[in-house]
Amino acid sequence: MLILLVLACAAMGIPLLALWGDGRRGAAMFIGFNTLTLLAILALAIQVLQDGAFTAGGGQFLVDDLSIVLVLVDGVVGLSTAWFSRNYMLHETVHWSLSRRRVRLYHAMFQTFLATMLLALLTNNMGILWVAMEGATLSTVLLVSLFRTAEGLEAAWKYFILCGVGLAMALFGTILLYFAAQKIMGHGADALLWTHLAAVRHQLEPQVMAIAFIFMLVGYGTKIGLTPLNNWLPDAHASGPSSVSAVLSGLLLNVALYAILRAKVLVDGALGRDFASHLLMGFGLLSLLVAGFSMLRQRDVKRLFAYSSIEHMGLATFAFGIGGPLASFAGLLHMVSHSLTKSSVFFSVGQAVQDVGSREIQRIRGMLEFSPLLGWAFMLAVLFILGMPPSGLFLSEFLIITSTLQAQPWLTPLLLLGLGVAFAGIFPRMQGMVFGAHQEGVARQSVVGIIPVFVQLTLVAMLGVFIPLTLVQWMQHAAQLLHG
Amino acid sequence: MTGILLELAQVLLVAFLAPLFAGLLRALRAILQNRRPAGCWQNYRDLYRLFHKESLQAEGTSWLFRFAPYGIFGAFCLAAAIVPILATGLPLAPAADVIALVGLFALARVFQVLAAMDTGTPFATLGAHREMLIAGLAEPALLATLFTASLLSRSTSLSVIVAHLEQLRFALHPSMVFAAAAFFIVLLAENARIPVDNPATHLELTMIHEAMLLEYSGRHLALMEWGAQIKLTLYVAIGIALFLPWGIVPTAEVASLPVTLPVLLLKFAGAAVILALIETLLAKLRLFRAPEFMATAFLLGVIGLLTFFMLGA
Amino acid sequence: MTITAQGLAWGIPLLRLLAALLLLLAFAMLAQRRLLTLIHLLAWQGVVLAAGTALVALLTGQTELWFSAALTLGLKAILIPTVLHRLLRRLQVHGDVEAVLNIPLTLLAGIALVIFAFSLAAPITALTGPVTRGMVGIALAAVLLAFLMMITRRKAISQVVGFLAIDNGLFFAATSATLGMPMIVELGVALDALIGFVILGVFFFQIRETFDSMDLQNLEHIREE
Amino acid sequence: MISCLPLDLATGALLLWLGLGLLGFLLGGWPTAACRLIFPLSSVVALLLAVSGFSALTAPPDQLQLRGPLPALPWSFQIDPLSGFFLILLGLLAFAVTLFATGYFRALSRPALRRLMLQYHTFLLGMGLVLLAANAFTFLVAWEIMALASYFLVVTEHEEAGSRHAGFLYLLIAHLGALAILLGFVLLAGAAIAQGGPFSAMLHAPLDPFWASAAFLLTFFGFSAKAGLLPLHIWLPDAHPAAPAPVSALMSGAMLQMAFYGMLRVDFLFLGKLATWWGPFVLGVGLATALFGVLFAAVQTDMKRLLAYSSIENMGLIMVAFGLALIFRAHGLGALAALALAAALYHALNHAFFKGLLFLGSGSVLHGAGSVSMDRLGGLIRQMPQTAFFMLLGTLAIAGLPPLNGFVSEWLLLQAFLLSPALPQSTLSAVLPLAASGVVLAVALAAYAMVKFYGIAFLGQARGARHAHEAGRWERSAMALLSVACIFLGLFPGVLLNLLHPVLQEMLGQGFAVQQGLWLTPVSAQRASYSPAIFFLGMATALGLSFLLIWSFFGRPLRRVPAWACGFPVRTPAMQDSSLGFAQPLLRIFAPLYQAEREVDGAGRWRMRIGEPLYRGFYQPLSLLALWLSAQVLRLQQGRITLYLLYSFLTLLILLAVWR
Repeated sequence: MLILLVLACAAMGIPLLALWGDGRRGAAMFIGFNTLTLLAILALAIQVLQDGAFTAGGGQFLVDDLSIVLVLVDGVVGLSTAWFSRNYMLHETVHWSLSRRRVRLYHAMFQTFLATMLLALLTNNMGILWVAMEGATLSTVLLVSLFRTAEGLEAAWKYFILCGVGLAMALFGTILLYFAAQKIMGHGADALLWTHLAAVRHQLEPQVMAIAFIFMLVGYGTKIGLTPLNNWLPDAHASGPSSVSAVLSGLLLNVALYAILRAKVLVDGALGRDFASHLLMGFGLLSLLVAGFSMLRQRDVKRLFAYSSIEHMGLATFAFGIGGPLASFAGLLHMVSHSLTKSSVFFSVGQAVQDVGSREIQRIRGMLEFSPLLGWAFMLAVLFILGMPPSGLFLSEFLIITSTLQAQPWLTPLLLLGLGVAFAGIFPRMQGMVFGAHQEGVARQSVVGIIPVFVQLTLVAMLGVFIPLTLVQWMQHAAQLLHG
Repeated sequence: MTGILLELAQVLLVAFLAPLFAGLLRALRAILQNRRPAGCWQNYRDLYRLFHKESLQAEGTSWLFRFAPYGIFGAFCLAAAIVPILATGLPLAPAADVIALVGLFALARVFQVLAAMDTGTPFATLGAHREMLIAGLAEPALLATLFTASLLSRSTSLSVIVAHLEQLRFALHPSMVFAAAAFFIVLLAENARIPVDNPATHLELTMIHEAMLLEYSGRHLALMEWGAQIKLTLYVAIGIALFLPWGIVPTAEVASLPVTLPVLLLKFAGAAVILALIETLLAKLRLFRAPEFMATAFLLGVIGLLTFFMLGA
Repeated sequence: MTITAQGLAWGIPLLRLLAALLLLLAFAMLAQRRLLTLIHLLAWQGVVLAAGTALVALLTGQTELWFSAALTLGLKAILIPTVLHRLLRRLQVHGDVEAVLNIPLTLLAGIALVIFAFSLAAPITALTGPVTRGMVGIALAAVLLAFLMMITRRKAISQVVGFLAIDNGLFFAATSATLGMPMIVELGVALDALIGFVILGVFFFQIRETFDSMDLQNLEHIREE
Repeated sequence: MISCLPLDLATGALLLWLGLGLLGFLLGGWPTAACRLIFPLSSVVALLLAVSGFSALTAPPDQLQLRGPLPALPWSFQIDPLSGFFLILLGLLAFAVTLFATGYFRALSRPALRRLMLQYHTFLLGMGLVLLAANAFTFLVAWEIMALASYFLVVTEHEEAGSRHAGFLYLLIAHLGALAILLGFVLLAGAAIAQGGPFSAMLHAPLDPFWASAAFLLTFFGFSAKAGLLPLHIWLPDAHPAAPAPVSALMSGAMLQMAFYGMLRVDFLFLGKLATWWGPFVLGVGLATALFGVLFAAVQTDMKRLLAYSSIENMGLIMVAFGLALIFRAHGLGALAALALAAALYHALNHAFFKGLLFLGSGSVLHGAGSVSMDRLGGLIRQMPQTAFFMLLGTLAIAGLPPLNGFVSEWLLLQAFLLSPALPQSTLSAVLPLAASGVVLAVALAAYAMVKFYGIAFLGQARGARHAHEAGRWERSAMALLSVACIFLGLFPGVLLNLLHPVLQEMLGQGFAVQQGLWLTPVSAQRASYSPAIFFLGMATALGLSFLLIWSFFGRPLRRVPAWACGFPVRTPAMQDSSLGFAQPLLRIFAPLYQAEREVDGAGRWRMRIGEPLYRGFYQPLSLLALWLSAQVLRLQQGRITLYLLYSFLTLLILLAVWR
């Protein structure tokens, strides 16, 4: 029942925001709804804590150890994004002189996006999962092009077409999945229910499942931003509002990866582990390397961190490809820490960009000087993203490298190359932005908006120093689940 | 007791015969170059005169400038107490082995160089860095030769080495031949002799050792000169100890001193002759050829080591 | 679900025929230069799709398939094409669709794709029931052809058409290959298609008012140098 | 009770440091108060740490575990003689340096001071944690904390792009090193690592030769990135001068030794069985590093930069001794290995003291004379006599001159070298003495470099900065402490060597003969003996006697006269050697190495620029390659949507074709 409550909390915001969601009131409502959602999610988590995984709505909805973790992250990031978005959008509204309609659109679409994310995580139906992903895409398209700049339009168009086509492929994969499932479960509504599929996954037709998984991989992989399907990602991140970039990196990529993981469990049952894990390792490593090298020449700060998202998603994908309870655990931890950290990065970057009035790394200087707190927030977030202790990413990378050296010793050099290059790409730019003397014409604004950064970074640090036992158990069970 | 007496005797002997040895060398050179020698005792007269002169201190020099002469002199006196010249196994000998001995010379040199730089005059600093360079290249060569000896005798304590080399009578080691050659070059270089440096010239552009003394006068200069003479004598003494050790008796056998002492003096005289010959026959090298010269010394020392390992002797 | 004997007797060949038509239309689109005809072809594909769905519904007697057939007809055969038509006129986009690749080559590639799709689907086809034999292959071929068309066209609208054609291929797979997805999924998919289409419309005007042209070159500025 | 004392003491000290750091961050608003309160306290804490180290030498090893991020991955700490020794090093050095800091940082601006307080103590904390860490995870976290904190300290003057670049280079190399270390640990401990397998589980890890060598190479690479060995030294000459003096002192004196600590633990304790080629390899790298470092130290014009290069040289020497120990150990010559290792450890401690002293001194020079560029200094011995005196001691010590401490470790090292005939491999034992003479060359050149360092900066006439003032009380007392330490270690080596015994026991299972009294006889009195105390007394008496005699006979007051300018009418400071002029012979001899090029500066004067060969030869090409690759990669992202569609299309087809 709580599942429905969560979804309801998220969904009921949509029409209200669409109607009255402009100005300060809209921002307040936005925050309010997300607070409600978060509370509902916490309640849900407590229930899961008490009596484990369970389904609802006639098996249509499912919450288990895998999804609850990501749902929690969704709730937290959603709320902090809402908080950040308040000041941010007030500033943007003035700067771009957005009409009230546009602001309403923004809030409504944002809420839709968050709702669909939750739906994707909480549904038990692979078809609905697809529907939710598509919904999330559509709702973010208009957010990316919110400012109606040529750049924004172009980015949004690419995002729309590429992800649309990608998701079409994913749909084909889903259809094939259903096609395979039919053979065993017969024609019917629950032939797409993940729990049922998982129960019979060993009997699913291998050839069909192979093709189905490839289609889903290409489809959802486009949304994860796996190379070479990632071309939409930097553009969309760069052109949209920073709040949107934050959730794109922080939530959307995670959910896409989540979809693939669900599919992986099934295909593992049908064709054994190697098939999926080789694909995931290949894509992950490729993305890691390509993204790493792409960062060496970035001039645009938001693009820079968009690539870093690709890199981290690649790393997580790689981890799941390595497989085994340890690596899968590490992958999950990586997903969680990454979405918390990366969204913080985008919050601080967004504010810095507003203060300086440019996305060019060259023009952003001396943040510590013109806004110390912002500078610290940004620096810490970036150091965390780079996997410096006590970040949770340090732990996850530690575990990933460890298990890689155990499972695939000869891939570790590539892994380290990717990490090293990424470091060399991001760090000096961060230095230039944080240190030194700032240029004149900087409009410093209050740092209330980036309070969530500190909250989230504290959480990430906690993930690196002392993970609560329940969380550990959830993630371990989830790892077991993925490991099959 | 005898040991301590012998120790004192040796130090005093070296200290007071060093000018004589240096003077002898000068005289021989003069003769070989068809000049009228000033006589072996000239150095004593010089020192006497210098000691009685007033000594000046250049403006802007610090306590280092005044301290250096005594420090250097003290260092060489200590060295004189360690090198087995009259006898092996002197009480102070174990306090410093060959390595420490080289370190001691280095210490003296550093003081001299620092004192020179303290004056801050162009030529003093010129001499200073030249000196450091030559020494820096000479030290490894010197240690290489000493290593050869100490590998032979499984010890780095000079008097043990001497005792050991004495054991095996006229069995001349091939490795020691190379070592000897290397040591000889080092001796020339370290004591500012031709072909590396010319003790007799004050031609600024080529001088090394003298350049550092330019600011010294009176008793300080006397001490410096005296120290240099002692250093020369010590080097010769070390050479003798390493390559013709026969006649250096253990402290216990002081009785045989009357016999060995003349032999020792003879050896010194011989060394003086050889040095004089070399210095007349060779020409002064251009300064930047000096490193190559030292490199040959280093090479010879290394070859000595290698031959030790190849031939096991 | 059971299919009656006479149903097998005349129904299956008919379904095959429709499948063939779909593929043919896909080829036609690939070959087509003019935008207007492109849209007509799309509409016809929608019709075929609807017919196929209806046929399956008839054969298997699932009532909800009738509904989805109607939906398809309304959405894919009538609504979307007409709206596209309108847009075309409103935005004064006319003339030819200059392809990146010249048509014969494209067709050759298309044929290769079809062969590839069939060879891919062969093992699956072997193990499908009598009704759906070969359908997966055809659907896959249709999808790939549409994809190829998107790659080889330069105008935003033609890309959208290709996108919709992919959608059609998927629908065909969903209905005739799997004899209909679960209703809820069908609904969701249809809803998404609708929203997507609306957003497309919004886009066209935005693009139009920003670049006053529907040519894709305007949308190729963001790049790494 | 007494057995568990050391670890508690050490951890307590670290916690106190953390607390003091935070307190300092809060009190930063009142600079003088903060400095006067925090730094003296934390130097006392440093003493505590040293005490814990001393007691750890004798106490049995001790463990401590805390719940880590995962229940299976605890934070675990331990203390044993090895870490004890390095704790002593850290504690004593930190004690003096922090006292110095009390006076040194008064002038800092408030926000800068706040940051510094926090980062400085975090740095100390990090180093302490590295020494106490007892499993790979804890170790790496501590390692990264140390690197990060020191990075922030390096970029304290972050306005200069130069120091930022130095910091970046430093952190990048440190990061890569950390990754390599991690890999090495994983090879050593296998899957246990993720379960927080303690170091004790890694002892004598059973590995087949190939993987053992891999682990050795990886860890060696990782640690040498921190130790600044060739070719990973590139960050060091930039980073150390960029940091404030006390930090440079800590980085050079203590942090570099953390790398040595890691090598010791891994190679002797984890990889119990050594391959025969490791020793020569390490020795070769060490020797190359030492010669390289000293050759470049000799031609520097900046005091701190010179010292940084000399740190490289000293790490090289330590590595030579370490490599020698590895060789002996690999051939089962425990006693000789003990001797070599003792030399290495002794030198590590020496280096901590005299290098710390010299860096602190150059800090006082920076404050007193306003510059550390030797071409602006000169004659400081008159304006800052006490500092000059301490620096003289430091210079003599680092130049390896008896009877100071630098000479002792050098002496031990050479003794170890001379024992090489005991080795079965004749070729190896033939090569080793050559290495020995290489070491001597390095030391002799070090004397050259350090004489230049002292002579140019403190002697002669002032070049640029005419007015200088003596360092403050705190500074001088700190330098005095370190000088005393240098003298003590120089005159009474037996004390420390006996202390080292348990460490050697732990590493090699045997130490060497206990030293009694003032005598230093590593093997036997017959073999070799050295008694710095007697040595010193002898020299002192000779000196004193000669002085007394000469003074009593010929003693007459000195007369001050202007120095003779070799016939030139005037005598200007410019007529002295410049710092490069002093090194000119070396520049000429090793010209190809230096790639020295002359350029005319604004005032139309010739200036000589020294290039870093490895930077041009290796690092620049590397970065260019990376940039080229990134350019190639970015071609993927060139804007045309149809192309992007093509990518995914092809991806799909290929996957289908290959994997169905």
